[in-house]
Amino acid sequence: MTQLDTVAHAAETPDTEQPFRELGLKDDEYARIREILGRRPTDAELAMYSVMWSEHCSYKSSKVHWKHWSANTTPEMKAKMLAGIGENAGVVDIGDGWAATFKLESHNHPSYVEPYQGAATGVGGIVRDIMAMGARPLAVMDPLRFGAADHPDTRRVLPGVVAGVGGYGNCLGLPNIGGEVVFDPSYQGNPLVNALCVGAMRAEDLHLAHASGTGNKVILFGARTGLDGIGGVSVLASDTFSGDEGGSGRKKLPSVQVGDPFTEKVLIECCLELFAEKIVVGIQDLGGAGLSCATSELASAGDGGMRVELDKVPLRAKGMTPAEVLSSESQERMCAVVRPSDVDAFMAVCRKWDVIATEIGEVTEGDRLVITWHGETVVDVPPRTVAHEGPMYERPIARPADQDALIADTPDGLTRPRGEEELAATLMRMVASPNLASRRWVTQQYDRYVRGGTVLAQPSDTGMIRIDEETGRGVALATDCNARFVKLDPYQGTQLALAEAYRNVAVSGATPLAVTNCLNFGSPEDPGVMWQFEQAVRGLAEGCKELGIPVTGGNVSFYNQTGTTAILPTPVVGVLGVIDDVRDRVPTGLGAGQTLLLLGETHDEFGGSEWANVVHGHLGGTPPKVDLAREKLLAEVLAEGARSGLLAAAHDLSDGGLAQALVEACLLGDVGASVTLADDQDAFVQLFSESAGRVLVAVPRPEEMRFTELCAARGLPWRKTGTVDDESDALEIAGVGAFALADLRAAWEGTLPALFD
Amino acid sequence: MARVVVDVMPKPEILDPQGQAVARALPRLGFDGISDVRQGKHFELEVADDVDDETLAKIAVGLLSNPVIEDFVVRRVGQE
Amino acid sequence: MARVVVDVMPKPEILDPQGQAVARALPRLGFDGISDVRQGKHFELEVADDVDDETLAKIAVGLLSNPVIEDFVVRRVGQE
Amino acid sequence: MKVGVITFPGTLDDVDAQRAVRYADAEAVALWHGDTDLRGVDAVIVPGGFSYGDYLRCGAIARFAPVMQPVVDAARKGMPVLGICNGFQILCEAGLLPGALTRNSSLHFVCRDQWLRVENTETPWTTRYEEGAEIMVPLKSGEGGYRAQKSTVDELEGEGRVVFRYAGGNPNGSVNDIAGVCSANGRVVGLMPHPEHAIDALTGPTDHGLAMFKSLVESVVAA
Ligand SMILES: Nc1ncnc2c1ncn2[C@@H]1O[C@H](COP(=O)(O)OP(=O)(O)O)[C@@H](O)[C@H]1O
Ligand SMILES: [Mg+2]
Repeated sequence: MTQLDTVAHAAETPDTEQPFRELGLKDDEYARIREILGRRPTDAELAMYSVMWSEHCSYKSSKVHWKHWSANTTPEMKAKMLAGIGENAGVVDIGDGWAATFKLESHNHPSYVEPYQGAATGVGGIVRDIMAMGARPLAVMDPLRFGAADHPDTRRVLPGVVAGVGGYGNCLGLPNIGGEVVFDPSYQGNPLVNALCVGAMRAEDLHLAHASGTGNKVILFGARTGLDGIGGVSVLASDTFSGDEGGSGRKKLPSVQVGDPFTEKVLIECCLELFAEKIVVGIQDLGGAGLSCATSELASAGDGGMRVELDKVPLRAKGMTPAEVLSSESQERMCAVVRPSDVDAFMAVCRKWDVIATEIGEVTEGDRLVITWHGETVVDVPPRTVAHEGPMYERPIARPADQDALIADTPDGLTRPRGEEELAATLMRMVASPNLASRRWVTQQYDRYVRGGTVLAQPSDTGMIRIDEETGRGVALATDCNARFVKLDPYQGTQLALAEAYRNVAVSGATPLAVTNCLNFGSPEDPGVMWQFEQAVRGLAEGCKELGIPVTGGNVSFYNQTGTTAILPTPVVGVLGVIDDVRDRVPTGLGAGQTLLLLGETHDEFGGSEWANVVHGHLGGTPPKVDLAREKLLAEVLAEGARSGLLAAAHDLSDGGLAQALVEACLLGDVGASVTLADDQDAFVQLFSESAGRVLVAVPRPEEMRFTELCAARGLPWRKTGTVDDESDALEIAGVGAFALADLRAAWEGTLPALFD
Repeated sequence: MARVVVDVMPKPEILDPQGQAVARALPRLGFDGISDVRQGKHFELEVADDVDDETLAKIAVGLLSNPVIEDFVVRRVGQE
Repeated sequence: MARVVVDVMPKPEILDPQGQAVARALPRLGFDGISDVRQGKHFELEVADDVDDETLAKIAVGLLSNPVIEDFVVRRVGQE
Repeated sequence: MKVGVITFPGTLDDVDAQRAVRYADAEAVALWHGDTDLRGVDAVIVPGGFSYGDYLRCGAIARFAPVMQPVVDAARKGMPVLGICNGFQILCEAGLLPGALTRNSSLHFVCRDQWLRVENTETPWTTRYEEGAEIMVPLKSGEGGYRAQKSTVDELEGEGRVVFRYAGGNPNGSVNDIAGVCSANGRVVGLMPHPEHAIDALTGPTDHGLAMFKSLVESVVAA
């Protein structure tokens, strides 16, 4: 074995060539590390800096745009947040002493390489983020994007991803309460696997990740550390270990991690017991960048330094180097800071749950992170320089040259269906199209019942869970993003995503409260992509200000592209709402004795619509207009309607327009309806336009007057569109046709099974 | 007809939660002396005589195993 | 130390949906001549030399397989 | 009356089973996998989940947990025991119920609202149902296909020990559409679907499952 690259050795050998470029560091970044340390970094330090300064961990291309969040967060918005951007996950006050925490994260690239494990570990990672706030994870959601539905590789990726999301989440005992499945050829070589977790805790139990109190112990607990996900860092291993069996062979290590949901389930229960006994000073999950991230973040957030004896880390593989141990992304691990007097109690809880726990270091005076390996110092760094003071780039921004042409290519000239027969045929074709068809093939692989708190889940517009069994207090969540809209106008398109998620939460009867996001984009080195990104961030931040709900956190995923072609810009927005009593929730499906009303206004808006996509393969023009004031008003009326029992059902209008909403509401309620369109507007526009700010509501017939008076008083446009007809087993649209529920169901539910069974 | 056996195992560096679950259970059940367990899949195929080794390897790599995380071994075990 | 292999297979009369799924997929992928596929589990154990065959059989029947639906075979494959 | 609900590492639906017991006005007593006695309970529920991860075979490891010995002993003496989903798998592995549960024929995990026909209303868990009644409760499992030797199946059918049968389509390939069975003395019942998730239409598809827990309370009080 060659010599261990200690700090002393590094100081003596300043001229040693280091493979920093292979590790993804630029020349000036490497130079800065040398400057910070006043010498060359050791192998272990280089491993730490290179992972922590990667785009994924350092947000080096996106951070400069965070100014939009702060500039658009008013004091009232701030007041709702118990923890915001910068913590593992945002935390909001939901009343009665309860706090909810939620976050979205991406696991896109690993899920393309190995769909099952990539998706599974994506779920596992986001759940640990929620645990790191001191909360009990309560539910997950999975916004997904795939290539063309009928592309052969989608048959590999989609079933694997879905099985992975289900395999992990089901085994963890977290209900899956919603998500998205969207197909577009731009995701062919780069599917998006985003995962959301929501948790809750008593507000006073909030735990923040920091290591304070000199003498406090650092304990690593959970799974053993193996060679998972250290693909990049193995260039260091092969240097130090060249020749021996663990050496060059390791270069070929796949960066795939395998999830062990059972270990994570036990870890959750173990953590909750530790929190309950109040024996944790600080806690941090181990995700991307493993121990490099956990130790440097804990240390830099605390009030002292930290000393870690890395050789104490329980390993799963033989002959691992310090660099490998530091960068391993083995799953299902957490790191806690514990007072010395509590260590025995801590260990006892871990033993009860059969969780491996090892004291690996302590909080020290001073401000250095010092890591030793069998007594020799291999890392000695200021932790902030690793965790927070990474490079920051002001990437060039340029509106793409072809943006104008894209906008000029409006859908106005596309041939529209005329007459009853064509309209009816279009409706049937749309209902069965991959983006509008039922998601049941996917969602029936997910447990939505576990823990007994699920009040709404797929196929409802929103997922809702009960937090407090006594009072019925609960939260509702929706995620959305129509990336075709974002492509046409990133600013407005992102606001449309926000508006849709907000509206989806509102139709359940909940009041929207806070926002998270997962910004999936192409390469930040492409000025056109950076323009999309900047517009999206600004659109989201300014939209949130207008709605009065803060962005509490999120995630950025760059370099999503196939070859040099970027994905459609996909800023997925998640909105969390609160409902005082989940018994007031509003379902999506219709029922007998209801009158149908359409709230909002319909315009001739087909830019980026699903109709233009399905029927003409067209993407151009401008997306529907956003009116956030209208969305806010809608939400207020819906919340009031739900509270006073005026709403029997509600379904928001989005992809596919009114036609799609009617079909879904009938099928979910298993009842027919008779619908009359307005005679002062084109039937096609009324059925398929995707104008924002609209909701289909069903009110009990006796309450019709009260509800419409409420709308009138608040200045919300409404129109009666029909009645539920539970005697009939068809959706009848005057002037368009009668659609038997059985035919609609066969068309709507048949598509995904035909593609993926 | 020949019988062909394909054993598929997680690659050595890949976590094997299944094998570990068994390994942890054994001492609890009073069985000592087993230091490691790995769990994989075992396939038995009835194969026509004209199917060559190359085809079998293709089947093993393309369908029976996931080359990203698993290794496999193909054996012909008998004639029928 | 010895390496011991245990193969666990569904009993012939028990339906094997996994094996059948493979068998159905093969012709679709252009592989002909495979008339039957059965899928089971393959365990590899690192065993101390003093663990006798009787103990191994107990482990196989009591833990690694379910005698209601599965058969098993134990093999010692090598010394280390 | 007290009903024990066992938690193994990896058990998930224990909170739900406890809630169902409370909804039936009985006291739920948490039993830990390492317990060696049953704390004076009158009945035991082995809830759903993935005990020990269920990586090897569902229920294979859990059946050896210390708490299972007193459960087996008590069941043989006639204590009512209910195994739901993973609990059913564990009771089969432990030999309290015949047969075994295997991979769904679709090879996918399936979560759906499932109609069941109640075929035996004499067990302590089913007295509140009418024979032939159809109930809807969630089914959520990847290995729910019931299998047994033909002679065993014949015996179960002959003795009326099929307690629940899937109605409106077989979701997992179970032989004879069997969703749940009971022991020879009728005291031990196991089923794949989840009655504890159907005790309130707010959080489940229906409240049809609550009658199972109420049946138990009635049976034990009457005894
Ligand atoms: N990947 C998924 N995981 C869980 N639920 C999903 C997933 N994809 C879609 N759903 C659910 O299916 C339903 C329909 O989805 P979608 O049409 O995208 O809803 P919406 O248009 O209201 O946002 C919703 O309840 C949604 O949460
Ligand atoms: Mg919706």
